[in-house]
Amino acid sequence: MSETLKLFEQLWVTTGVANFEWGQVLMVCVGMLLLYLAIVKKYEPLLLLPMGFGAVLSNIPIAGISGPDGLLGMLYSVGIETGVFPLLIFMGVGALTDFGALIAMPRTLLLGAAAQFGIFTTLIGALALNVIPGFDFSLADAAAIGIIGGADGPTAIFLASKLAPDLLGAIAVAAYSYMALVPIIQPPIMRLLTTEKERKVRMAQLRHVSKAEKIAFPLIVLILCIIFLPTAAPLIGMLTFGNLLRESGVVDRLSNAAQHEIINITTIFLGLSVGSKLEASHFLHVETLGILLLGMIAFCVGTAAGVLMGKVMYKTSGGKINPLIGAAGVSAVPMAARVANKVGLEADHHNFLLMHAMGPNVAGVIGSAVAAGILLAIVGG
Amino acid sequence: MSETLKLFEQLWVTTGVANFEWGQVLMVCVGMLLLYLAIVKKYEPLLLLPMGFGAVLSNIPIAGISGPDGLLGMLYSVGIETGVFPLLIFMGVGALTDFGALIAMPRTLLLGAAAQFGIFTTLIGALALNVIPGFDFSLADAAAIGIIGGADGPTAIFLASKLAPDLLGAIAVAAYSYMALVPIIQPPIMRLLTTEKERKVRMAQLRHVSKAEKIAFPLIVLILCIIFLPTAAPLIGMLTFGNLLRESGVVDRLSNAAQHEIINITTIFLGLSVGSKLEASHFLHVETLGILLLGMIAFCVGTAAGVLMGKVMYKTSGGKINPLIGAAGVSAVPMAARVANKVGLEADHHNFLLMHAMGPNVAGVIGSAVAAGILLAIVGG
Amino acid sequence: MSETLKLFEQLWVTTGVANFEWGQVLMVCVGMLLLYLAIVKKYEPLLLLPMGFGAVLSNIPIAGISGPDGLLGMLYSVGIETGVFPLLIFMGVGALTDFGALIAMPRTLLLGAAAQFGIFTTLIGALALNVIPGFDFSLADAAAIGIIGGADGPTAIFLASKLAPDLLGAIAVAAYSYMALVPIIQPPIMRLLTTEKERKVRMAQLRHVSKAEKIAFPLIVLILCIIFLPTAAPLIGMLTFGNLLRESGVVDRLSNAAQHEIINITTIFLGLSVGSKLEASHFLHVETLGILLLGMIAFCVGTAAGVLMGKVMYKTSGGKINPLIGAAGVSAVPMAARVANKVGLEADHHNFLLMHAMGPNVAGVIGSAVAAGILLAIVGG
Amino acid sequence: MNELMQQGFQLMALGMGVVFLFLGMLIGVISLTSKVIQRFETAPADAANTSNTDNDLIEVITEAVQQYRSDHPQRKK
Amino acid sequence: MNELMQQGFQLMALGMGVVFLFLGMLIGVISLTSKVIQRFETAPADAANTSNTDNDLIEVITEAVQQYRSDHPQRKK
Amino acid sequence: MNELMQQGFQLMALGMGVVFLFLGMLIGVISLTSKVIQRFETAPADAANTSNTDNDLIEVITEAVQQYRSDHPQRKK
Ligand code: NA
Ligand code: NA
Ligand code: NA
Repeated sequence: MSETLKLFEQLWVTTGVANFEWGQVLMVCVGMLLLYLAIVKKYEPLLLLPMGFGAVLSNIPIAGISGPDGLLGMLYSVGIETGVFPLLIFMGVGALTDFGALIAMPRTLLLGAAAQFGIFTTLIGALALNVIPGFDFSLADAAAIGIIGGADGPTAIFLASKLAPDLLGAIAVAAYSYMALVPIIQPPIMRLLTTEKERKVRMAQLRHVSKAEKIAFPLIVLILCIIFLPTAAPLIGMLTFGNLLRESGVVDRLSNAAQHEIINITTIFLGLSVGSKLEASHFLHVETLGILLLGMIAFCVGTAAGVLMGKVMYKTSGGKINPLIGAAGVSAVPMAARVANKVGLEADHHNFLLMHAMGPNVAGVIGSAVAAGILLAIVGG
Repeated sequence: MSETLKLFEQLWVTTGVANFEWGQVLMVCVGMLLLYLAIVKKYEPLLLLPMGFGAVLSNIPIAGISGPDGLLGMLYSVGIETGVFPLLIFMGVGALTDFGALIAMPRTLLLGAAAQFGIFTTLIGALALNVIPGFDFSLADAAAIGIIGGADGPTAIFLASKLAPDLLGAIAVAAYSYMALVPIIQPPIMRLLTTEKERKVRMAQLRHVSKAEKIAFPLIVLILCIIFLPTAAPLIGMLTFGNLLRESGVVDRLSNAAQHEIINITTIFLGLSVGSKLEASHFLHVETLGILLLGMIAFCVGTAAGVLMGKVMYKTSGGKINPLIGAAGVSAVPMAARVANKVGLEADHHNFLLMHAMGPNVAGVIGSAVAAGILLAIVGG
Repeated sequence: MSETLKLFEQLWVTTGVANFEWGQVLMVCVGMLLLYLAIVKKYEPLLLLPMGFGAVLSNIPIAGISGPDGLLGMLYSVGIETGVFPLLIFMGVGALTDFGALIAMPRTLLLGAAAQFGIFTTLIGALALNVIPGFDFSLADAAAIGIIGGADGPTAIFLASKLAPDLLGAIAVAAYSYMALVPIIQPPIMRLLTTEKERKVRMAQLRHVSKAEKIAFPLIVLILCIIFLPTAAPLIGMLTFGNLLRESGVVDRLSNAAQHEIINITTIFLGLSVGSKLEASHFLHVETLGILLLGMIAFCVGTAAGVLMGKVMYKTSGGKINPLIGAAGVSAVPMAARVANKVGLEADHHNFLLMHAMGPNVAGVIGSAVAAGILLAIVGG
Repeated sequence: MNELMQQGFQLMALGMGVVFLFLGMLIGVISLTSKVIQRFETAPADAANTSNTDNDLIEVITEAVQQYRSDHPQRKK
Repeated sequence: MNELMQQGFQLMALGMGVVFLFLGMLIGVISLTSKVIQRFETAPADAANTSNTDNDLIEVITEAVQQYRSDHPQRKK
Repeated sequence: MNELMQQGFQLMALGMGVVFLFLGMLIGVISLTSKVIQRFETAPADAANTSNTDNDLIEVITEAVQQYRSDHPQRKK
């Protein structure tokens, strides 16, 4: 019978209760919180649900699911360390995005450019935090944190996996959480910085964009990227590849695969493996709090910069451009465009800005990929 | 011309006839038999067809398809050795399974528990076989063989790949073959152990189960697993993840991907790579015959244990529970539930037990994953 | 400020303009040409579009997308070096192909055999080119170049990756380009070699082929391949596996996955990674021009051989077989069959040869896989 | 009975014990959760409604087609 | 003619030989199998029926929509 | 202000500069391309037609079903 007791002991030492560390319990709770936000609050559920579940799984003692032989650990090393998952998502985003609104009104690219100010402000902010004891962000860390302000999940994950893999979990959580919070974060800033009159501006209907223009667009973006910023080529390359699959009209089978099978499967795996970076030992640092704070600043500054650039364009265009669409320049497609539309409707119940806001919105995706390319070129060398 | 003769010789030595060993011929025939069972008899064709074809391919001389540079060998090392394929299938099973019947009648979990008796009886049986010369099963081997009684393909493959990779081919063949034979194996046992009166018991209609209960279910199972049996967490984790994708209602894209693309693609690759373990050198041992015999015993004992527990619950519930649904506790979803329904209908043409049998049926999946966790904890250390 | 200047310099040295080599510029243009052919001319867009885009991406300086850590480089080593991508495509082709026309008229296999003459003539041609300074093809190189005459993309890529990986880019470009040019290359040859009377031959309607015959077909082909040419087993094995998934009728889920998800996803990745071999340093050699020339010869000779064999069968069958369908023996499914149909319609507006041409067309696929097997057996040893 | 068999029997006892304990605990927790949830829920039948609508639509179309067919008997083969 | 060319011609002869042998053998085996199967089979036309039904349904719906359109000319643009 | 902060500000200046330069250049090239393409194009509205047909069909079916429903009120629940 002492044999059986020994067996029981052997079993007991493999239970969770006997092995839990407090950090792990806390992180399981964080994972559950993400699941709550995803399911009940419907905050970016496509990412937060797998990410939250991944966080729970990777904090289970003994099981080692995020270890080198665990499912999540293997997915991470195959898909995130290599950059494959974010690049495939970017291909899918390209295949899902209609750049027509941007082609019809290319000026709105300036709004997408201005909103990237959030990225660099946050970078400075991260470096400034180093004065507080306990913070010791390198320039690479700061760049990876700054990219949260790009409001673009795959770009953030891609850059963080290259520049600061240890911070990836916190950066991804911040990026997706604040993207989900865009409808709450942006409106007060937008109202604060614009006048009632500006918000009421109705914009002219967008012109029709031909198929040839839509096919030319990804190629133009790619060529400019090749000539001036090849370090952005992986991201911009896959984005424009996906878009060309879509617009060429000759490879519908492949375009559908990029828009559905590939992006859905990759989203599940990406979420789970990003979740594996929410392990207690990686996540429970004071840096994480700093990153969450800085991410919030990034979104606010980006929004403000976009709106302010919108005000400049309102002036220079003789009042034809509604500055609200500048807020959509942060990306967070299509949430930010919807927010611009909603705030516009508050001021004038017949003022539909959605299509006009889509231009800066997709411009923001290109803008943050460009910013990521610069950061890689200078910091990632 | 002697050059040409030399070339012909060079070609001759690369033909199959010149290189066949008898074992390979035999195994090609075994593969063809599996194809016959899959196509003509429609026995679990989703697994047996790729597995049979994989068996044929991996016994082709020279081609080396199941070798380290062959397609099947590579699929095996990427997908089975790592446990990735069975875990992805388990995610798909979770996404495809409605646990409503179980939530409505949680008591039926006891039936799913009882049926796991088949696993442990078979484990003992495998050890007992060691008295026969030629058999030399270790405790790990015996545990892997026992899991056939779990009547759950991915669980069996997952456990066998960890505890006894050399026996994996025979174990997988046994598991899927007997799952296909459930409609033949179970009814006599069920009739033998129950009275006409018991088989005629009609059960009350199941209550409605709300969306919130269905969302809570996978989380509860996961948390209990984390606390008490973390070694079962990979299996239970992916099962509940898939189920949460399904029930949350906020990630239909991902739920569909898990239910279709991922599980279909993985099933093809899993079948082929399991087939690669049906190579003559791994399969043609007397142990294989022992495993096939023990697998049959496992199913019979599991069925009997489930039915007997059903009889206990019939008594304790005052005749409200039909003991036939106990047989569904072995898993083999949804075949075993259908068998329970069919045997019930024989006794009373208006007695539909299908929904009630689904409870123990899915409980059996959880039960055998729990059993696999225990075996991993104790034997796999 | 000199610091900022240094930063600018650091950025400048990472621009494309500062790093372009002329070869890369040229190859970007080649990639753009492939995109033009794919999108505007609709030449095999499913392959040429990803391949052209891959060529552009892999010639971007600094980015290293086709390097060992780049997306395309990784895809290449995972999918092409291992042979996995072409084999998965072959499985999909099998699942998409109805061999009914071939089973109804098995004699047309001879047409598919004759057309493989293009492969071996081109092999000789490649060796003959060695008399020109600058060319130095080994027997393995010549065999890989010859397979262009098989007019079958995955077979060509599979063989080239085994026998002459350095030439893979040029071989793939030649194979797909000439497959796209089949409607231009074949008709003059077909008209030259046949008389008006021969072209007007109407063929008897094909008999009905039963389900059992269609199920037996892939198994027969596989068994013959196992016995006589196991080196062709990877290709023939996956082709017949896909076809069995299709015809068995019991695994529609898997058949659909092979026909859609798997082949679409793999086609994207295959095209991109083949494109990564269109790097300037691999592609810009005089050998490439030789390969393009030889590829053209391969298609012409293959077509002529098929038509001539068609004329023999016209004679021996007493005028019942239209020699035009011999041209379809080169494979290039279903383009070559359509060309045969079209040339037949020119001669007689009510002469529909499409179904009859499908027989030799799919026979050509088997024929070139067999030829690939022989080349692997003799040259790849 | 050798040592290996003994280990087997211990494993059996332990294994069945844990399976019953685990699934038994699950019974308790599920029942409890269901009770808690049912107390908090007010309109439990909302999910059923949407699918009803779908069924309705399918019913309507099916009937429309059937009626069309019976009105056009010459189309039947 | 150098040795490499000679190897090439041998490879050609061998290759075309094997291709013809293999596909020729296939002709024989397929023909034989077809004869055997046809002798055993009784009802060869079952598969065609089901697709007929589908086509029927599509036909019916197409016609229904077309008729609806001609009944409601004001909806046309 | 330490050296790291200085690097940060330089990176900011450089980064925002390149972002504006790149996207600014894109404005020019896109506008130019659009003008060139519009000059060459003749029939720009072909794509719109096909989707119109689809919408038409959906409209027709929707209406057909609605009408059917109002004709058969007893089917409603
Ligand atoms: Na952005
Ligand atoms: Na079970
Ligand atoms: Na061919």
